[in-house]
Amino acid sequence: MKSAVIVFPGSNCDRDMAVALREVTGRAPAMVWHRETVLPDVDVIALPGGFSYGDYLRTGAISAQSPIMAAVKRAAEQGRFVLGVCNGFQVLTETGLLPGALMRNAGLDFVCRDVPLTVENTQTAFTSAYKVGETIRIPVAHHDGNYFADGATLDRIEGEGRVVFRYAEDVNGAQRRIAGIVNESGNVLGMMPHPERAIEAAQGGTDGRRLFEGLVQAFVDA
Amino acid sequence: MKAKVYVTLKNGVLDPQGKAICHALESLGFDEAQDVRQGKFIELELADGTSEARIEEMCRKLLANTVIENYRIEIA
Amino acid sequence: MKAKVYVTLKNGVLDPQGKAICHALESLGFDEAQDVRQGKFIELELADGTSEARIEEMCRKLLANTVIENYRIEIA
Amino acid sequence: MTDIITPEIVAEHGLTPDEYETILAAMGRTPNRTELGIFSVMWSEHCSYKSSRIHLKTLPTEAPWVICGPGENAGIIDIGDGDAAIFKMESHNHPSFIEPYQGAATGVGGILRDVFTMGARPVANMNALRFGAPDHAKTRHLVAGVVHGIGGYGNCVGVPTVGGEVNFHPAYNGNILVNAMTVGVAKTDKIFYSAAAGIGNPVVYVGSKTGRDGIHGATMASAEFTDDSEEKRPTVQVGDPFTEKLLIEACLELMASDAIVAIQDMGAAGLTSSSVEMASKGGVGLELNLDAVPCRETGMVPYEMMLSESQERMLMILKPGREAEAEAIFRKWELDFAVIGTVTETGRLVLTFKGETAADIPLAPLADKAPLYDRPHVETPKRAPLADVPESADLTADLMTLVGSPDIASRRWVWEQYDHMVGADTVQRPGGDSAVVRVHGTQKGLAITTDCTPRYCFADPFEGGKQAVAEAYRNLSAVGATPLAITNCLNFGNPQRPEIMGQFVGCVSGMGAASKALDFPVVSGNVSLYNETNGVGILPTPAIGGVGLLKDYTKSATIAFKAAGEPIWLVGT
Ligand SMILES: Nc1ncnc2c1ncn2[C@@H]1O[C@H](COP(=O)(O)OP(=O)(O)O)[C@@H](O)[C@H]1O
Repeated sequence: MKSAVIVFPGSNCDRDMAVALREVTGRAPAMVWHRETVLPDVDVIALPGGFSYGDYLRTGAISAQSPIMAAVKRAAEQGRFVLGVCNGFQVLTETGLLPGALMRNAGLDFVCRDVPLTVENTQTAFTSAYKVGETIRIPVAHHDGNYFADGATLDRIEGEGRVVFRYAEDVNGAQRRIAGIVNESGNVLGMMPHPERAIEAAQGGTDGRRLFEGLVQAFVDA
Repeated sequence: MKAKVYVTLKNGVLDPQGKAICHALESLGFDEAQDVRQGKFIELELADGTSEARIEEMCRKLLANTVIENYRIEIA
Repeated sequence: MKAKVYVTLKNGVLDPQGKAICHALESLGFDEAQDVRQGKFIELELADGTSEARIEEMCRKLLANTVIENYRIEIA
Repeated sequence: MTDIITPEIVAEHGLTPDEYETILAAMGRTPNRTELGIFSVMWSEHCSYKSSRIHLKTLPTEAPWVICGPGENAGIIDIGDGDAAIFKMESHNHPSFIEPYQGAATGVGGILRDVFTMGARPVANMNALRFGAPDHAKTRHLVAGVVHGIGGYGNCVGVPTVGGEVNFHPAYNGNILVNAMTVGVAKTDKIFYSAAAGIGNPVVYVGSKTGRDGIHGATMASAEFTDDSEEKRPTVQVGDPFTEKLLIEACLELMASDAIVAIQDMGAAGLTSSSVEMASKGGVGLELNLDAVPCRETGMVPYEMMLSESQERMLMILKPGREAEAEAIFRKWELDFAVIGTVTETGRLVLTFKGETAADIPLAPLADKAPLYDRPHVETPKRAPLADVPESADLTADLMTLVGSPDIASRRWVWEQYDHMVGADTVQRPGGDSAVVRVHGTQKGLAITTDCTPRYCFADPFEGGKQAVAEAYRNLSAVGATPLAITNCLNFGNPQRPEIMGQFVGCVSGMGAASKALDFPVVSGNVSLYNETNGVGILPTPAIGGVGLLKDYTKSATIAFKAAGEPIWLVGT
């Protein structure tokens, strides 16, 4: 499985994401600067966490307009896998690849800690290594992770099984405790928790590792 | 020329910041505060002759997220 | 009653947000954008008869950080 | 250059009449206002350490593993395999009291720059905070602002904030302490220093533009507060962590080449302190063309440019002909880049502006020959021993009182607001005796702690100074690390009062004694004096930041009891 990590000005989990991808897939991802207009030939594109453009104006808003995002959009339409974590999730909603928006945490404070997540759907490549209903622990670290969409959208994505991770407790005020969603075809995942921070025991847990392993498996199976 | 853009949350979108401000006002003894909504106020310094349509485009493309926000433009 | 409060950075105070927005507008091809300053726009729903002096007090105590910000009140 | 310098102007610049006489002698003429401003910041307590230097000299600073002790932007120790740890702690007390969010945020930004300017990637931040009484009217606002500011900056630049300490005491009601520490990792053969060299080499300015921010911040940090200081509020510096993040990446990218001769961040007194220090360390002169300085506002004059404390800026000397390559990197990261001068052999700092000489000062008196004071000090009288504590009537109740007290209660509400995991190398999170961050790609771990118990220092400065160092040593040992070296931030009241100076001297000699006994040298540090409001000083607070090394981070010991039924041992005396 070949992967790429997009680097925006102010991304700060890009290197962490690269380490996780290298650990699990056995090959280093291509690091792609946001000014590029073409993507290398890869299977998985990761949008990392951080504070791209300082989170100024709105989180993810300025990055969503980066030249590379047009290429990411096309790749997503062609069915390539796109994983947006934290700021990457915010960029995906701002780009329109995923519905809804991420607002300031209800408690207004930045929150960094391990949180319990329920895996709601294991029919995606990202979640195939988990069991439905399983509770996993993955760290969050964000100021704007409060997921918002209007009622109709929420009902629709719930009905289509597109809510794949849900907080097992209230973390940031997100509607219906949504922590991660996929697009209609299931090849684009946005999530606030950081799976790349939970890939080896020294980090305090390994529950994030299976997300990457699931992706690798999808290519073995294919 | 100058233009002002006001970006506000749509009705029905929860405003955690506004709520927190309202709460803080109450705890400071400002019982008159009943509800607070916080938006953005963006002042643009533009090349003379920039059309309103063009500013609209800036709003739609960048300054506001129309999933959750409304905007209003005022040309000074 | 409603009141609107506009909070803006004082002159000379660095506005990293405004800078980033201006830069983003330029890279989107909006070359007309010469400078951007971002402020806050706060809409208050208040008990009828709240005096302007009282709103001023809210601004000074909470809504604006008078070390770096100015505020302006508009009563609707 | 015909400014009239009155005694009032001299006093406004925080210079004594004697100091002004020394300036006249050094210049051989009346300085103009720009020159006076430059002297005033270089000779401020903050930059010159004029009250503290002779005492700091007594601290032990050497060990076989010390690569660079005090005197550079940060201290450097060897951690084996060609790796070095670079660290320092610094105060941002006065700005944080005036504007807690921005004050604390820019404090973090400043200490980060001290570390990455030496070639290190910052891997951990720490903070040591002291606030007034929890029920004091201002405390809540200050605590919230400072914690948000530290998080706002550290989280955005992507350096994990892995620990710190928080104390409350009425002595800090009018003068809080915000001390921030950064630890970075570099290769021992890729360390950058600040001494300018190479006559004719270009002097390059990078980072953000210069505005009228915080002019006279350094002199403010060296003056006491009165009630109207809050009203004066010079333009507060606003931090831009986004730009800092770009600056870190751009500097590290350029540092991977061999284009840089010397580099220094623009800290307090920005362009002045960086250019003067770089030139005087290198024994050369500098000529700067101020027309080339990137300015944020129109109409800025040399006085303002030289004294501005705008954040996120660096000064570099490049090898000749490498400007284009460096510029390309900074442009890619969307930062300002300007060649603003050249290295000269004159031993003078010469500034030109609009075709005229705006300042021409011999460097020696500015830096090496800055005033030094041996301020009178009296020893702190021995306190009467405390009376015996009556036997507890209800141990559970007493335990609850202790656990619930503001100084002991859990700090989870603080560290959860800091991203303490970014980098994915944090192997011991906040909550234990020391944080542990592994050295990326190796089995090694760096243990980091900050410690001080100000009430001990108040009761007995010498013993309190010793205790702070010993506690840092214990906290590092407790996670299984070998303690290697310390940095410090010495926060005290007005040094012109002999009893305060006595506290300072006592604490420094206690620290020195413990460092020596433990082979735990001081490699960097910072002094913050005049922490007083209306003549009431803070508790003497020599905050210690300790760093230790674990050969194998997987063997680090944690604080939690692991299983029921296991024996509990009490060791020590
Ligand atoms: N300002 C702070 N920022 C981050 N972590 C903090 C802060 N204050 C305290 N902590 C963390 O809380 C824990 C307990 O702190 P403290 O009570 O000072 O410990 P001790 O007294 O045992 O040295 C430590 O792990 C420390 O790093």
